[in-house]
Amino acid sequence: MDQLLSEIVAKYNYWIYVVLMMIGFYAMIGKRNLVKKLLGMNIFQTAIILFYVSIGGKRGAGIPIVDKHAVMLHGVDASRILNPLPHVLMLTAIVVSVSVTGVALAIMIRIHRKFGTLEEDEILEKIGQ
Amino acid sequence: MKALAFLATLATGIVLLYGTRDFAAWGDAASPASRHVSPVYIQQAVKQTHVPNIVTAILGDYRGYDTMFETVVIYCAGLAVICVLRRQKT
Amino acid sequence: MNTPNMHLYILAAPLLSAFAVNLLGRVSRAWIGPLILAALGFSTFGALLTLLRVLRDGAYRYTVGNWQAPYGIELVIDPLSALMLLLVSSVALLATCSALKSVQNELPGREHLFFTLYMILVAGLLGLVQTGDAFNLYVLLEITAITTYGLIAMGPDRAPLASFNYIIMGSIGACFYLLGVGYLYILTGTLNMADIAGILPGLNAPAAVATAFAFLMVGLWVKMALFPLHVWLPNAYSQAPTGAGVMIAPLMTKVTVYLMIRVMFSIFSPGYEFIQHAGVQSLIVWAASLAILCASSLALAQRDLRRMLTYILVAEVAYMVGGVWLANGTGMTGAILHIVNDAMMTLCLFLAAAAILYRTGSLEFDRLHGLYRRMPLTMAAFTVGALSMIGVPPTCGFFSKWYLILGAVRAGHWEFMTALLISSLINAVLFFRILELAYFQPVAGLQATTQQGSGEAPLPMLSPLLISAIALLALGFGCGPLIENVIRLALPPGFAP
Amino acid sequence: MKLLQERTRDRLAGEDLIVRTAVRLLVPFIQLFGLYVIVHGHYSPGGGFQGGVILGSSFILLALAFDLRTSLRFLSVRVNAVLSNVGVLIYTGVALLCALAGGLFLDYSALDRILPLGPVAWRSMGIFLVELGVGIAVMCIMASLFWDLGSGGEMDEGL
Repeated sequence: MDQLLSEIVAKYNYWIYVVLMMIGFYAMIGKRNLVKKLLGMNIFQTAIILFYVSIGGKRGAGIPIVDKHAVMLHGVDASRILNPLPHVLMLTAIVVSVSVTGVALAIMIRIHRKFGTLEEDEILEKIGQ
Repeated sequence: MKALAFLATLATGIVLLYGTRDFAAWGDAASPASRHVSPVYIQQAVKQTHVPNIVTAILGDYRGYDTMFETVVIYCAGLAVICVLRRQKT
Repeated sequence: MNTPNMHLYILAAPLLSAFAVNLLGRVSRAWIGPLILAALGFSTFGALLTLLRVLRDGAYRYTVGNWQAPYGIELVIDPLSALMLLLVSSVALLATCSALKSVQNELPGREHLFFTLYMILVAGLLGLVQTGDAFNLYVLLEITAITTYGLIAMGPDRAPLASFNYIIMGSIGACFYLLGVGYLYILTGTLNMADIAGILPGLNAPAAVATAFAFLMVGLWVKMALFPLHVWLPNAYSQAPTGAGVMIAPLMTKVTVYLMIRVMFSIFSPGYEFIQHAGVQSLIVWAASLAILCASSLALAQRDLRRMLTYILVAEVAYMVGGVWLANGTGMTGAILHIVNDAMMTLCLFLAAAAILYRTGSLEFDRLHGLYRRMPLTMAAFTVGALSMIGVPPTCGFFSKWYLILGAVRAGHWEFMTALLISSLINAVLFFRILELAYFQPVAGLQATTQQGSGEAPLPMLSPLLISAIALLALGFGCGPLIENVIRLALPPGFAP
Repeated sequence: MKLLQERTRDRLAGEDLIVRTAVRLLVPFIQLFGLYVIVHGHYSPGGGFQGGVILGSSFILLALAFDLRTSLRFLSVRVNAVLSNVGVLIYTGVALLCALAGGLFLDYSALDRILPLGPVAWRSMGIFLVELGVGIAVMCIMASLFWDLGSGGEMDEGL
């Protein structure tokens, strides 16, 4: 049991992000209201962004902006600067998340304009008629 | 239906947490992610591109192909919203 | 003309023509058609050159931005990706000729918006097919996804809801794929597929690698609509505007199956424990067999031609997934050949459906009476497509099904073989029912033809249809040399045909 | 959508004076800061996407404090559409130019053959050009996203 506890303490960030992801995932597939599905999608994508950014962390490391002349003269110690690659990837994932949310909102406006509701089962009833 | 969704979520969560068993602890400078490619980025980025901000150097140059498609994604979002919402004036 | 950048000019042509169409299309509609056909013609010609170059000089790797492999993004041009480049650009060219006409009919005044998204989708597919970087693959997956959401949402009344469900399922698939790449990045530290494949065998992290493999696979299965995860596809592809459906249906699922092959054999080598594991293989082949049977029987219950085609599409995806997971050379050859054949068959049938919808305004079965008299050429091409889907010898559908069945027999998966045979019989029932309606049913008295008047589909919709029907026959006859010098080279190591 | 617009219109009667004058003072400085973030992407945190969003938010602020028509007066729909195309074309154009100049795709040092600045200096210049293109594109698209979603596509009287 203590082995599991020590592991949770060492990697508690991954446990938190997995819980966040599952909240978002449940909302996406469990909820019937379209707005709640969209919010679930946002929670899921944000949790993945946090997950990636936490990969790059190094204890006691500075941000990846270095003094140009100092580095040109005598280089830089890589362990003092945190890993920049996940931050680049997550800039891309954030833009993707914004884009998909924008398109989903536009589609929801059009659904609301046509069916008057955003509850999935009411919409299916209206389509049924 | 909700029970099925809850079970699926639970299963996915357990598999994800089971997967984190082999990861390095958080903040560990010796983790594989901080040892393989990123040290070269940190040391070489300024010499090869004269850009102090290493994130911008990677974003614009090393992985510029990603960012090009990134701009196309945001462009598509703007266009899709126009397609879906605007009624044709003609 | 064979500059090293040719495969990126193939991608840049549709991308730049998309922006040009958006800028110039506002000014005058006449610009759109020629600009797009020129761009796609150039891409198809370039793809042919690239395939010939790869067959002559062998596969080569291209580093974008002149950075060496693990630091920059790397593109891999090998026989399989060159073949897919040619397939994507040629199918896109044929689909665009038909879409140009049908969009004028359905979305008047918004062609320039439609075709900008359309060409960015083609550019995204062309990029997807040649990328050798795991995260770049995610970005391109998102490009193809967001353009497809936009295109489907432009459809008539029920299309936005179908598109919204597609967004939710597509985002789940993309997020699972991203999680898989994240797990691999934590373990290996790089994003380059070949680099990860080099590091993975040396790792002693069985749990995390297995989780990454599971998430990559489930993510791609959701995106390709494998049976239990296919709920979004029938509505999305049948509600979409016909111009979009003609392009999305043949390409999106096939390229995702190609991506599954690329992930399985470029990131995880064929020797990876879960690919060799007999239990996992039989589980997935059983799932594929079940998927084929359920999807085909669901197709029987449909009363609308296009919805029936989408369910057959779901069954075809299960063919290919099962073929790959048979884990022997014959099954793999059958799967890759089926990617090419199925793209052509689906293109032919969807083009025919688009032509019929353009003329008669509806695809309900009871509106297809006596169609043969009014649209003889369209129905002839539809018959060729139907025969190919059933798997009748001269057409290409037979040969890929033949290899799949042979692979199933060799792998000892009898359930997959029986599923294939039963599904072929169900396809026969499905298509002969329609042919019987169209050929032998007398034209009912009240059958008022729509305002376009009776008669054949317009030339820009008919010519790609006939070309694709001829291509089905040509692929059937040319399937020997195609396998011999392209697919045999594309097989992963250790999969002797 | 119409009900929402009536409610916002009668709420405008009283306390909009403070908001409007504050916004009229703020917007130019927001745009200046947005431009600073784009241009200083090399030296400080920032770059094309972040700067573009700040610039886009200045137009959104105008649309919120005043009304959609004022925001459209500063950046009309036609200019917005053309500028978003120009932004993306700058990026793909630079990428293609590197390939046509004889180097590999997106290899900025290949541009050295056109205008000799030195390969490494060209890489830094290439990143700057690309960030500029991204900034312009993201600015226009953020503004157009808000206009469309806010007014439900009619572009008449947003929120």
